[in-house]
Amino acid sequence: MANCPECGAELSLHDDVETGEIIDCGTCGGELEVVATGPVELETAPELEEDWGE
Amino acid sequence: MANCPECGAELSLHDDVETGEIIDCGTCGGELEVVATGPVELETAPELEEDWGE
Amino acid sequence: MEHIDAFREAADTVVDLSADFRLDSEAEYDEWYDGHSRPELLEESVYALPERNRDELSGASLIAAGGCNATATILGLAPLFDGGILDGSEQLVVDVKVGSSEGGAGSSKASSHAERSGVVRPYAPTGHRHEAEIQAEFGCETAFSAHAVDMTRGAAATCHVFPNEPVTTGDLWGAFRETYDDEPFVRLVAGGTGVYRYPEPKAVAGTNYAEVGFELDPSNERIVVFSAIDNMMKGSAGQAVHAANISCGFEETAGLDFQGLHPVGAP
Amino acid sequence: MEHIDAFREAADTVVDLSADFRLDSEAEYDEWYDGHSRPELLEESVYALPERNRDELSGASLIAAGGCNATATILGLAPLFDGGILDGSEQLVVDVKVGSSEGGAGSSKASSHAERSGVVRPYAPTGHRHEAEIQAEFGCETAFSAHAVDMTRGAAATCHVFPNEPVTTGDLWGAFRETYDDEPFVRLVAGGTGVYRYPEPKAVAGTNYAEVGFELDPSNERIVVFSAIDNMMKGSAGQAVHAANISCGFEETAGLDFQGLHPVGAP
Amino acid sequence: MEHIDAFREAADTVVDLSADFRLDSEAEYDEWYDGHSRPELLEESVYALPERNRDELSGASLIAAGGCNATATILGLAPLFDGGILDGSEQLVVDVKVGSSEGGAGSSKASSHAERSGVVRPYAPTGHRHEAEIQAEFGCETAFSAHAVDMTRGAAATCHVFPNEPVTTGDLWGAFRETYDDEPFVRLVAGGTGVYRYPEPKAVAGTNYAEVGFELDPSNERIVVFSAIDNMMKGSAGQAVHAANISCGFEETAGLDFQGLHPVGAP
Amino acid sequence: MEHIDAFREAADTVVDLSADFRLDSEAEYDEWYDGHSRPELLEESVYALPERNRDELSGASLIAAGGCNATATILGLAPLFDGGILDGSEQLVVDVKVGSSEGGAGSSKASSHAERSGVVRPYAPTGHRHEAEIQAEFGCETAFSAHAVDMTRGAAATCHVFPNEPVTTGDLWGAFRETYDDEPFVRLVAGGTGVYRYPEPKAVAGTNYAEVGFELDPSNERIVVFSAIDNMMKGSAGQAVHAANISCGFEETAGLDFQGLHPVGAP
Ligand SMILES: NC(=O)c1ccc[n+]([C@@H]2O[C@H](COP(=O)([O-])OP(=O)(O)OC[C@H]3O[C@@H](n4cnc5c(N)ncnc54)[C@H](OP(=O)(O)O)[C@@H]3O)[C@@H](O)[C@H]2O)c1
Ligand SMILES: NC(=O)c1ccc[n+]([C@@H]2O[C@H](COP(=O)([O-])OP(=O)(O)OC[C@H]3O[C@@H](n4cnc5c(N)ncnc54)[C@H](OP(=O)(O)O)[C@@H]3O)[C@@H](O)[C@H]2O)c1
Ligand SMILES: NC(=O)c1ccc[n+]([C@@H]2O[C@H](COP(=O)([O-])OP(=O)(O)OC[C@H]3O[C@@H](n4cnc5c(N)ncnc54)[C@H](OP(=O)(O)O)[C@@H]3O)[C@@H](O)[C@H]2O)c1
Ligand SMILES: NC(=O)c1ccc[n+]([C@@H]2O[C@H](COP(=O)([O-])OP(=O)(O)OC[C@H]3O[C@@H](n4cnc5c(N)ncnc54)[C@H](OP(=O)(O)O)[C@@H]3O)[C@@H](O)[C@H]2O)c1
Ligand SMILES: [Zn+2]
Ligand SMILES: [Zn+2]
Repeated sequence: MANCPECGAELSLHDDVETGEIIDCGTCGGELEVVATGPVELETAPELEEDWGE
Repeated sequence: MANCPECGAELSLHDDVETGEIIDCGTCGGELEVVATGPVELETAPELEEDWGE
Repeated sequence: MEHIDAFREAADTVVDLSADFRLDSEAEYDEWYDGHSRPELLEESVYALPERNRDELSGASLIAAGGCNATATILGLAPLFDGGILDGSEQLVVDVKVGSSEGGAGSSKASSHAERSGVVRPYAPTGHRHEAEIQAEFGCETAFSAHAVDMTRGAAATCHVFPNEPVTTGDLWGAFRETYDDEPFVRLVAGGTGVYRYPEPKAVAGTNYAEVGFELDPSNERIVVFSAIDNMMKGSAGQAVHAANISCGFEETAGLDFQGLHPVGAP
Repeated sequence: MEHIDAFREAADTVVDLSADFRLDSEAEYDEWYDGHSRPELLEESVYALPERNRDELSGASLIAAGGCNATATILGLAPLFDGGILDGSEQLVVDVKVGSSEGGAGSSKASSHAERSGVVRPYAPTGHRHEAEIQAEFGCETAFSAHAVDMTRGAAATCHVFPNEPVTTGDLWGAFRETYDDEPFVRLVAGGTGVYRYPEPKAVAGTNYAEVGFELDPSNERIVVFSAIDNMMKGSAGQAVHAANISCGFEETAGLDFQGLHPVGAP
Repeated sequence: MEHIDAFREAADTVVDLSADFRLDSEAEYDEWYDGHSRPELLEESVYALPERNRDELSGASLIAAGGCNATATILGLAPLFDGGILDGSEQLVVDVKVGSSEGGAGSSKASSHAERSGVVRPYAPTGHRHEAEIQAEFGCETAFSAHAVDMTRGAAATCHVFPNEPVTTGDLWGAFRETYDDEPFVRLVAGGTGVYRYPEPKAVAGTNYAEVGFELDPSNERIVVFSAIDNMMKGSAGQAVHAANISCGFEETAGLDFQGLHPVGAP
Repeated sequence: MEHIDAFREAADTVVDLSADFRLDSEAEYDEWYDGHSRPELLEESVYALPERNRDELSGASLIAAGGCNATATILGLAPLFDGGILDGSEQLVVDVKVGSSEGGAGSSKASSHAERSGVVRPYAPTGHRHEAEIQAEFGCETAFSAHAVDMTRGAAATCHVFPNEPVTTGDLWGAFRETYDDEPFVRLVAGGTGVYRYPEPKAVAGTNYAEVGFELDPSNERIVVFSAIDNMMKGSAGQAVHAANISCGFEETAGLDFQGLHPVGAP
């Protein structure tokens, strides 16, 4: 159990979640990186920049 | 000097053309492979298959 | 307006898709339309955005289905008012993009294919009548402009709003979830990493869904709210069916279960 | 037809974009149109596909610019007749795809954006009047069908033809080059490896160019000929200017040097 | 091909949407594809155009759903073969127009929006592999060309055919009705006076319907047959569900009742 | 950035179409981009919106052509700042609609035809880098959002602005005329009764023109400003040629005289 740092939704994680793993939030669709386990801490994963309109 | 095997157009080739080289015909746009030099012989290069509508 | 008695004679529940019974008072019809010939019915009629007036719709016999652009806009902004993020004193800018079916089946030179295709054409820069419905809902001023784009069905509203107090993305998610978590026809779409990150009309074409979403601009405390509907469904016929389902006590989603197509081009 | 004397009074050289003077005899107008009121002018008028009638056009005072679909078709097939690959006894199938501007600026329910966009719509499966021009040019029967597609400008003709004798790709290149090598407004596009391998209307949108190309089907001795024009240019106004340039002794390409845009969507 | 045993292990009924099991013999795979690694399965597998092979499909455990362009073409021509109007000795020209989803979800420069939009682009002038399926169905030669047009979903086939004996429009209506009167997913659309007079892909977008229709050209004894499907439905997934419904003894139309949208643009 | 010395070695006048030399200071590159490796050149380089910096461009040897969306926005708003109607303290909302060629020739799943066609897709709701250029020009905050629409070439900016003092339509016409009356590439389009009443990208497709126009909303003292350019011309290559013409002392319009097409669909 952890909350999405982006939208606050509750995420149910599988048991053997590992640091560095990337998880999608089912609510906001954000990509989250597991930065710590026990307890699990999540951070928003860096986004690839799209570069339209230069 | 050689003729395109596809469309018959005259091609002016550079001097040090080599076997295996791929040349575009300026007229028909075909990709040609140099299969012999002295005299130069050209063959139509095999095309990549596009696979639409399966 | 002139046939309304005959229609009500013929049926217990009448859903009017026109603007005839959407506003509350004769004064508003004088301001935005050419007056009203049956003002006594305005109190009785219930405005149908089911998400806003579900209780009043139950058992209603005269229902005014909301305008397409008003529906898109109201659904996008509602969580901000519900959640106290906006109070009506703020400047709201609404920039709507619409398809050609909003104009109905009639033909004109401007709506011919050769003239109408490929456009990004301002068609109601100011004074669009649907503003009246938005203002009635929220009691606020709006700065509303519409653009015709190359699409047949669909309306997409982008609202640029500036709350008086700073907010967080979490506040916004909270507000949007609070308002829509139990709604059968509203989908939250905000961010993520796929091709579809925000509401788009083609994602709801043919359906009664509204997609709503938002983005927060940290630099200037602006919220951008996106909402997308199919003007022929959530913006008119689907909304009418939804309202009638509620009025008559049917399952709300009866007849409205189509989920849309993917991929799809200009729907 | 009824204004033609006034027009010729007013100008030494008249180029008529309509079908009024394209065919050679009153009998053809009886068959394909509703007769002709000035048949004595049919002999005098010169049909303008400059690529076919350049000599006659020089000094001509009454010029009938060719029809758009006929122009596309004739330019595609001409090298096969010129080169003796076809003699008029073969079955010719012509399948044309056209944009909405072929219908002119008028508006109708079928030409409204909502109905006309996204179509692949057969609109003249049989009996299209431009067949008369093609048959007059080559003295052959044609099986001609037209489809409306989602594009504003442009006509693309695909001709499926079956020569009596087998041919090689080299024969075809020879014939097409022989006919078009010196033509300022015809580009051969046949094969290659890029995105644009065959003629396409969007490649010539806004220009007076025709693109023509072909493919040979080894299994059944069919030649597929492709041609693409902009119906507003090579199919009408541009053709008229080209013809007038020749008639008046101007540079053929005067006023017609636009090369088109890339990239471009539905032009 | 290489996973087929695993798939059949996992399920009693396997419907393969690829071309792997559509043809009857290894020789055909050598001719049209790059050979076949499991030729012994070709006899067992049933080709699924349910309208053609309904009986064989009942209880079939390995089903090869027909190719999209082949499906459109076969459904259009079938009544002419069934009704004895064609016998396979005639020249058949098939000119197909297709949307971008036929190419699947992959991306390439040619399929990018800027290059692919607005096209009328010949992409398989000769040698399209779906010809093999058409020839297998009718035992005839076909002259087949495909064009990419600006649409996402849909395939429209125009067949130009020349029967050995003259026919009447009544003969044609008789043949088409005989073949399709009881078919749940085939609609005859031929003539009339509205906007939709012949089959069009946008009329069937999102549905499992095929529209078929025809026009008779009196002057040259040509029949033009039109057919339109959604390549994502009747051309693949819908066809697969239909076939599975038959194989498993379900209601044929189960899960396939969507009727499409109107108006709609480029679907 | 890394090749700039070689380019300047090779030519007296270098016009860079990228964002590398558009901003004035390293600090801005740190904020909006990933820093800058040659900050000493930022002072020397001249930002090319010729309408804004004509004098500096004369003789300039390093020119940074303005970004497409910034160009559209700046051209729309400039008369309001020039005319003292805005002073930079106001809230400016900029809602831009763009075509697929803004993304360049690369291909991705999101830019494939099936996904990209028919969209009204928010793609840069906040934080678009062109904001930096707008803010640098006017010294103001902007609330900027961009939407992808179904078009290949073109950018249309709608600016919703709220002046501190009420204005009249006459004031606006005065300001716009004052700024643009002598400009060869800016057309004022504001109101009227035809099909084209406000700026539209399809009206300028292929040209170096910018169309600008406005509407005044009496009820809430909002000005809506519209501007439209072709991102491939006025938004990049055309702007570069225009700037080079000025730098080198050529006729400003040399090579830039194409007037566009009518009718035209999604250009
Ligand atoms: N289009 C939208 O996005 C939208 C959204 C919300 C609400 N609405 C409202 O929905 C209503 C219909 O809009 P629409 O876009 O569907 O218009 P439409 O395409 O013009 O259709 C109007 C229909 O009403 C019929 N009709 C008109 N006058 C009639 C009469 N006196 N008696 C019987 N039938 C009559 C017409 O029949 P004929 O074909 O025989 O003329 C036509 O079928 C309007 O009130 C509109 O304001 C539309
Ligand atoms: N479109 C094509 O692809 C194409 C190709 C080849 C040839 N053509 C031929 O070119 C001609 C024009 O076609 P179009 O597609 O441009 O048609 P269109 O868009 O309908 O334009 C016709 C023009 O003629 C004007 N007009 C009509 N009657 C008139 C009259 N009595 N006096 C003065 N002006 C009159 C109309 O003026 P208003 O706008 O004031 O009504 C309109 O500007 C037709 O003969 C057509 O057959 C067209
Ligand atoms: N498009 C048509 O009109 C049409 C018509 C008739 C038949 N078909 C046939 O239907 C099939 C699918 O075509 P499509 O157009 O849908 O293609 P597509 O858009 O390219 O989709 C192919 C799908 O297969 C998945 N996939 C590929 N290799 C896989 C593997 N080794 N293991 C698991 N999944 C794998 C892909 O997953 P990822 O997204 O993760 O790569 C993708 O979702 C093809 O056999 C095609 O020939 C297509
Ligand atoms: N698109 C717009 O609306 C727009 C507007 C304003 C400014 N710009 C700017 O204009 C520039 C070009 O944009 P675009 O949209 O035309 O992009 P594009 O379609 O991706 O084209 C880039 C071109 O640069 C070539 N190229 C890339 N790396 C190269 C290298 N190392 N050496 C030589 N050639 C190289 C590519 O060649 P290949 O094809 O061989 O890869 C391609 O032809 C960019 O700086 C962009 O920011 C674009
Ligand atoms: Zn989340
Ligand atoms: Zn060649």
